[in-house]
Amino acid sequence: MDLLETFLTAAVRVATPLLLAALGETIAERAGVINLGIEGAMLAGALGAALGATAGGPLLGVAAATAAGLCISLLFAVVAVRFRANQIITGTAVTLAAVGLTGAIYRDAYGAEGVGLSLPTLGILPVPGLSRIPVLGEALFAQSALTYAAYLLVACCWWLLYRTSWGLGLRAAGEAAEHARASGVAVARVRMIAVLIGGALAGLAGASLVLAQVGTFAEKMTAGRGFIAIAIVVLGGWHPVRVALAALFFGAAMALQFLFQSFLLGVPYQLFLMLPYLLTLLVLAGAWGRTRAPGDLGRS
Amino acid sequence: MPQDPQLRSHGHALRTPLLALGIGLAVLVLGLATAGYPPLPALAALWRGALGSPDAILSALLPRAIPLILIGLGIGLAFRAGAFNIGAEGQFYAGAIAATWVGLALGTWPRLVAVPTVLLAGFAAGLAWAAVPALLRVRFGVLEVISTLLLNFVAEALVSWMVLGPLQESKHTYPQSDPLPWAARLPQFPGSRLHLGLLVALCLALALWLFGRRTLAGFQLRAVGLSPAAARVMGGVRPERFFAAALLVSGAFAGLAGASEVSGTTFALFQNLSPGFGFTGIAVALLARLHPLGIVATGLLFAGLEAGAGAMQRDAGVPAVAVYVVEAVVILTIVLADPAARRAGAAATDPASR
Amino acid sequence: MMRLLATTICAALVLGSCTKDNQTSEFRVGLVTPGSIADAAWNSGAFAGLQQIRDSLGVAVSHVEARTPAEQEEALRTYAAQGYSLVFGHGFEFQGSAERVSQQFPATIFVVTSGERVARNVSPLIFRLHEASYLAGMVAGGMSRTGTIAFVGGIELPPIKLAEDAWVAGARRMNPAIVPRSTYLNTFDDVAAGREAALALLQAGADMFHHNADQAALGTFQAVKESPAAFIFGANLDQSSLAPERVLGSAVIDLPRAFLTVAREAKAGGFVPKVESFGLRSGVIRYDPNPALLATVPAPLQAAVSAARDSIIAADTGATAARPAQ
Amino acid sequence: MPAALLTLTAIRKRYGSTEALKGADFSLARGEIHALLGENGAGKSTLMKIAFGLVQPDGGRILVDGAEVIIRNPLAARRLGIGMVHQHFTDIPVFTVAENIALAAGWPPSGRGLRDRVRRLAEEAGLPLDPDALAGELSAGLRQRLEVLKALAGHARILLLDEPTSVLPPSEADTFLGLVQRLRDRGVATVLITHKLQEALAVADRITVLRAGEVIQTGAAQSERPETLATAMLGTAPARPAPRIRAAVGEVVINARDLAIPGAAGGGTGIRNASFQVRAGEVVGLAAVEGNGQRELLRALAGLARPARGTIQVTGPVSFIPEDRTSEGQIGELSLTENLVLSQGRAAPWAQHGWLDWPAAGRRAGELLERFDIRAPGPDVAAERLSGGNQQRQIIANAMERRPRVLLAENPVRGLDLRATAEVYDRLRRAAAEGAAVLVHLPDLDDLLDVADRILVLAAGELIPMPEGAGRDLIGRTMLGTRGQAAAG
Repeated sequence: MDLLETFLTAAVRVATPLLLAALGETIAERAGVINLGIEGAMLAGALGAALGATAGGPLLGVAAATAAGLCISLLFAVVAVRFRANQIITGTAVTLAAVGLTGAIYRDAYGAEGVGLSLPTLGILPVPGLSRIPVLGEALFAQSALTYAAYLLVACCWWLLYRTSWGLGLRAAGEAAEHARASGVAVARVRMIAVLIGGALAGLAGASLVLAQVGTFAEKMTAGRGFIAIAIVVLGGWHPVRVALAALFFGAAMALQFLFQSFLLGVPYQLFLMLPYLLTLLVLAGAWGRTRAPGDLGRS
Repeated sequence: MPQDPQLRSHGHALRTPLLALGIGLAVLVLGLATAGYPPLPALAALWRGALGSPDAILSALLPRAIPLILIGLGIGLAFRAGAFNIGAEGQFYAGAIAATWVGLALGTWPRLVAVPTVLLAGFAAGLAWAAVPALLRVRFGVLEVISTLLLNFVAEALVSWMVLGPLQESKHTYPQSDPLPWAARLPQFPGSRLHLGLLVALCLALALWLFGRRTLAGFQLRAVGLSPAAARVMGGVRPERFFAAALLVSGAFAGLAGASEVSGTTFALFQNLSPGFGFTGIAVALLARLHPLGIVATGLLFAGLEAGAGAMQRDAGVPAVAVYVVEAVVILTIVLADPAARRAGAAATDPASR
Repeated sequence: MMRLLATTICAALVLGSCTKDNQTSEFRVGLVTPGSIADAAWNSGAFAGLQQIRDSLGVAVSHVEARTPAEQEEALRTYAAQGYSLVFGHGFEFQGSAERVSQQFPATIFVVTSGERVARNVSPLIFRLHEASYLAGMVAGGMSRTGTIAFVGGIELPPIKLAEDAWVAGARRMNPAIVPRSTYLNTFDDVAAGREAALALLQAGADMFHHNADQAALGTFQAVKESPAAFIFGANLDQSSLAPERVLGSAVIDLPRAFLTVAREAKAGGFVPKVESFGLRSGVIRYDPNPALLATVPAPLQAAVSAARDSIIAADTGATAARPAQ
Repeated sequence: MPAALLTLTAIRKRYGSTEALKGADFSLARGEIHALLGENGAGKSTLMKIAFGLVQPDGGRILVDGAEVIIRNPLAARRLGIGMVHQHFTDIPVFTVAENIALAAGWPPSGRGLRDRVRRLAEEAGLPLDPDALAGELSAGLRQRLEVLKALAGHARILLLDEPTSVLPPSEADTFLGLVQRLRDRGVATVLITHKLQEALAVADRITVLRAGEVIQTGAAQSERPETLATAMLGTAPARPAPRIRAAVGEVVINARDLAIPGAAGGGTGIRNASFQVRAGEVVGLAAVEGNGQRELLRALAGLARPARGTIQVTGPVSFIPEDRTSEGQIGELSLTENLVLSQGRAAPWAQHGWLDWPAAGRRAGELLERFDIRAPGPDVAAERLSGGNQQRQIIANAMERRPRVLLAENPVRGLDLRATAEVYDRLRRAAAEGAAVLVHLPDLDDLLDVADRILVLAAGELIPMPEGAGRDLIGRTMLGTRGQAAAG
């Protein structure tokens, strides 16, 4: 495996949890809800994955992670959608609650001093044939099942948003809630479901972090990836396919950072840490700055 | 005399935060009981840590409140104008970096000049850091919610670079700056950790309150936040100017908080200077319904909660993570129980601000 | 609003002076950690030490987690104000704040783990973990097939940098042509970063790993476990159990033992602040090979490591050097 | 008489302290156009929103085809064959025509199939419309057409039209009413909500008059006369227009030369070329079909937009009354005093060096309540708690408080009842009499002819002055003049 392939493989691997969370957030934001609680849902998903995998293997871990993400986002949905509280503040509080709860449950389940959990993971599943494609094959098609799930979900999200009447209603709810209501869209219910889908996907993102990437759990291990996912949604212009590309871009930037450190010395690595964010800002200010946010985004 | 609508229902304004605090504590007690910790000693410890002794007040509660109040004041101002600044964390670090830089260079200056210069440096750096999202919003239409969030990550990387690079202490071993010279340090209240930053914060709160209540510009700023279109058409003001100015000043306040933290509390730059002030600051501001004097009270409330949480760990063995849950419950209860807080946010999150 | 505030503060002051802290003369020990004690490494080791003090000496103990410099100073100060006799600040970052607080509370002994300076009642506790890392480096240098070794650090702190340098020096001793690589994660929390760093280092040809990144290193272990020909050396605790097939050994700090030593001395009275420096000689620092993999290490290499350990112990005069030479 | 298609019996609805409907009865027969006539606030819209499931009644029964139904939401209404066209456009501007129709009809929005379906629907209804056009970029007439298509999309048998012509110019309104008659001939029963007597008399088979939440009368259209209908609507005989005060025309206070102003985002032609003058003491009417640049012109004169080319000279204080009362004319959350302070800015006596003297402002606001007959509990009450008419009085009071030399009014009577409308016109004339130059735009050409001394027509970005005494027909034709698209579509 040459350097380029390693880099691309790492980029896709690092991008997977970001992509899963960003897809979920895309759906929620397209329905008009900005959910900063996905950082918390992702963390809950990570812990759920750890607990589930401990109890019954990786598949149960994936299921438990999805359920945990769902639970956290249900809290958000009830407060921010049902009771129409401010979305930003609710999201912040929900993330805070998730940090506290996961910490408490983790310490309760595995002991206050922590253990180096070593969990059964989802192995690499090379797709026969496709993974042999030069340069890109390995990166795209020798990954864990959750990465393939993410590819599939990109298509699903696109189909859901642009090819179903439910998706049409969802986009209408995000663009102009009042008008959507007049056209017969049950805005609150649509938003509720969109948030729950987003939470489930964030939970899945946590699962991919734990079960496909590191095989262990640690407190606060999501380390801001939920917030990064929100940046990715913006960079991707609220469109599933472009969001996928944006997630890959962020994944590549993060992977590049490690690669640079292991090969180059003396360059402040913090510059690489800043890079994706600065680039996103530049891109937003430039050509894609014209990408419109959903008209009613953030308005409860 | 027509009343300031923010003060119209005096009793009511206090009821919700107190209710929320009560519910938050109730949840805490329930959680503690289920987790097997005796709740009463824990609550006693909470009280002791926050308000239980003059020392707790002077060295734990008040010093913790200073950055929260300063940041809360800035965020409150920005939200009033409809600018959703969630980048106070980054602006705080920008201020801290600048204050350290300037403070280290001023060792020979008289303290009376050096300290204000240090604070001013933090103020200016926070302002400059907030100028980026302001410019992006006004010139390119980039939502400030996103740009301020992104800049937080950049600031974190920047401070990490600073303490390992240009601002690292002279032996180049520890990831921190050299300690600030005495001349650049905010005077402390003898025998305690309380520093003069509190006075600065209180004066600014008072000034902001007067600004909002008694000046035309302050009133116009609120109008811009409520309805940029009406403020433009009826009031003849330029909403984007108020919007940008509020964002800048709010960044400056966060920068000032960073400077006061370095100059009054830690005396050196560290990369983990903030435990998330920028996000707690949002809660502080919203909880007070963006009212400057209310922000002083809610800043103290959150400082008390966190100081008390330390005592709960120390004296009752309650895990540190419990306090996150309490804070979350308090915030959620308030946004649920208080339609005004809900609306304050709604106006602020309106990304269109047309 | 202001009036309410003023009333509350006044009331609190009055109440506060009534409920004065019970400043008993009882010997109590406090610990302030800079991170979660659930990290299975640096902080959990300190917590284990605290519990050992409680169990062995039968004294009251208390722990607080404080993540920012401001909170850390507040925590030290509050323990002192409550009359604790001995307070551990668990990390170099406590040095400055301990010195400031100690001036106001001369009756309390402050121990700064990985600290650097002695003050009247401030005592740094230095762990020369690098002595063990050096031995680990020797094993790595002797065992590496690719001639490339890797180090994953959390944040570039002095003790961590020292360990890295010693690890490289040890490896060079066995193989002067060795190529050292390293990565700093800028976090101790992000497990995924620990794994990605390791994968990049594997690509760079490394087959021997060492770390000092606390819980973020859990990801490094995972990466090594999945790579057929790579081995890793644990840090702080005996981490053989994390990957029994792949951990050749661990550079261990026996934090409980060190904490207990200090606490026992302090409780007995007559504690003289000094640099408490623990190396291989003290037994607090050890290189613990993984018994399961001992057979894979050639006997001459094992002998060389033993000899190196003995000579380090012999060179340690027991004098309390302020800092090991860099 | 055959069973009615839609019957509403004893419908009651209360909003807070106001009773919007006090047991209203209404029935729609198969194949009829039934006009629902009433003043603003009479409860017409609420009644129809109840029939469409947008509002839940507090009491009463709804029958469709003689069977009692509960209509929980618009979806349920659509299933019963009910479609509605709202007073304001309810499309999603960034969606295409096809997507908007799919949204309303519950069709899956998939590519070609949808486009064909939409095209077929448009042809069947006789309302051709490009399925791929963005709704936000359509002209007002075409956008209204889209609204009707949306309502018809679910095989609607019952069409509820809420003041459908209020957004259309006279000729397009006539076209539209013709369309409604054609739909009747195809078996679609229609409720036409309106406050225009002539419109009801022209197309309706039956007319029901609603006043203050109660049905006053209902009967066949042929047997109704305008006078009796008006009395039924208003409760008293209609107010006579105030005698016109003719002011002495003075110096030029607005002087515009070779103006070019780009159109606002989302459609509109903007101004390509306009030169004109307005003198003190005259009321000049600005006649234009929606989106022909009147909005841009008034805003440029008010100093809110910068022309791309040309010069504007305006003398003295300028007051501007925007069309949208709630979003631009005032801030509902603020008190009357605060809205006054906002509108006066730094020139006011209570704003010395940027410091505000609230008591002084409050006293002045109190005086204005009296002078302009604003019915409010006091100057400290939030503006949003006032009725529409009183809100408009307050906005005019604030505008007049500046002692304007130039008064610009953009449809200042939107949503007002007849009495309030007459009062606004009177205020405009009085402002002119006091020496201001008044430039007013009204969508209703008849009203504009009533209130204005002379007319300027804006069409396709050109400004065309009308000779004094120009008739309705000439002006109407000029308004559409070069702009063929609106008529032909």
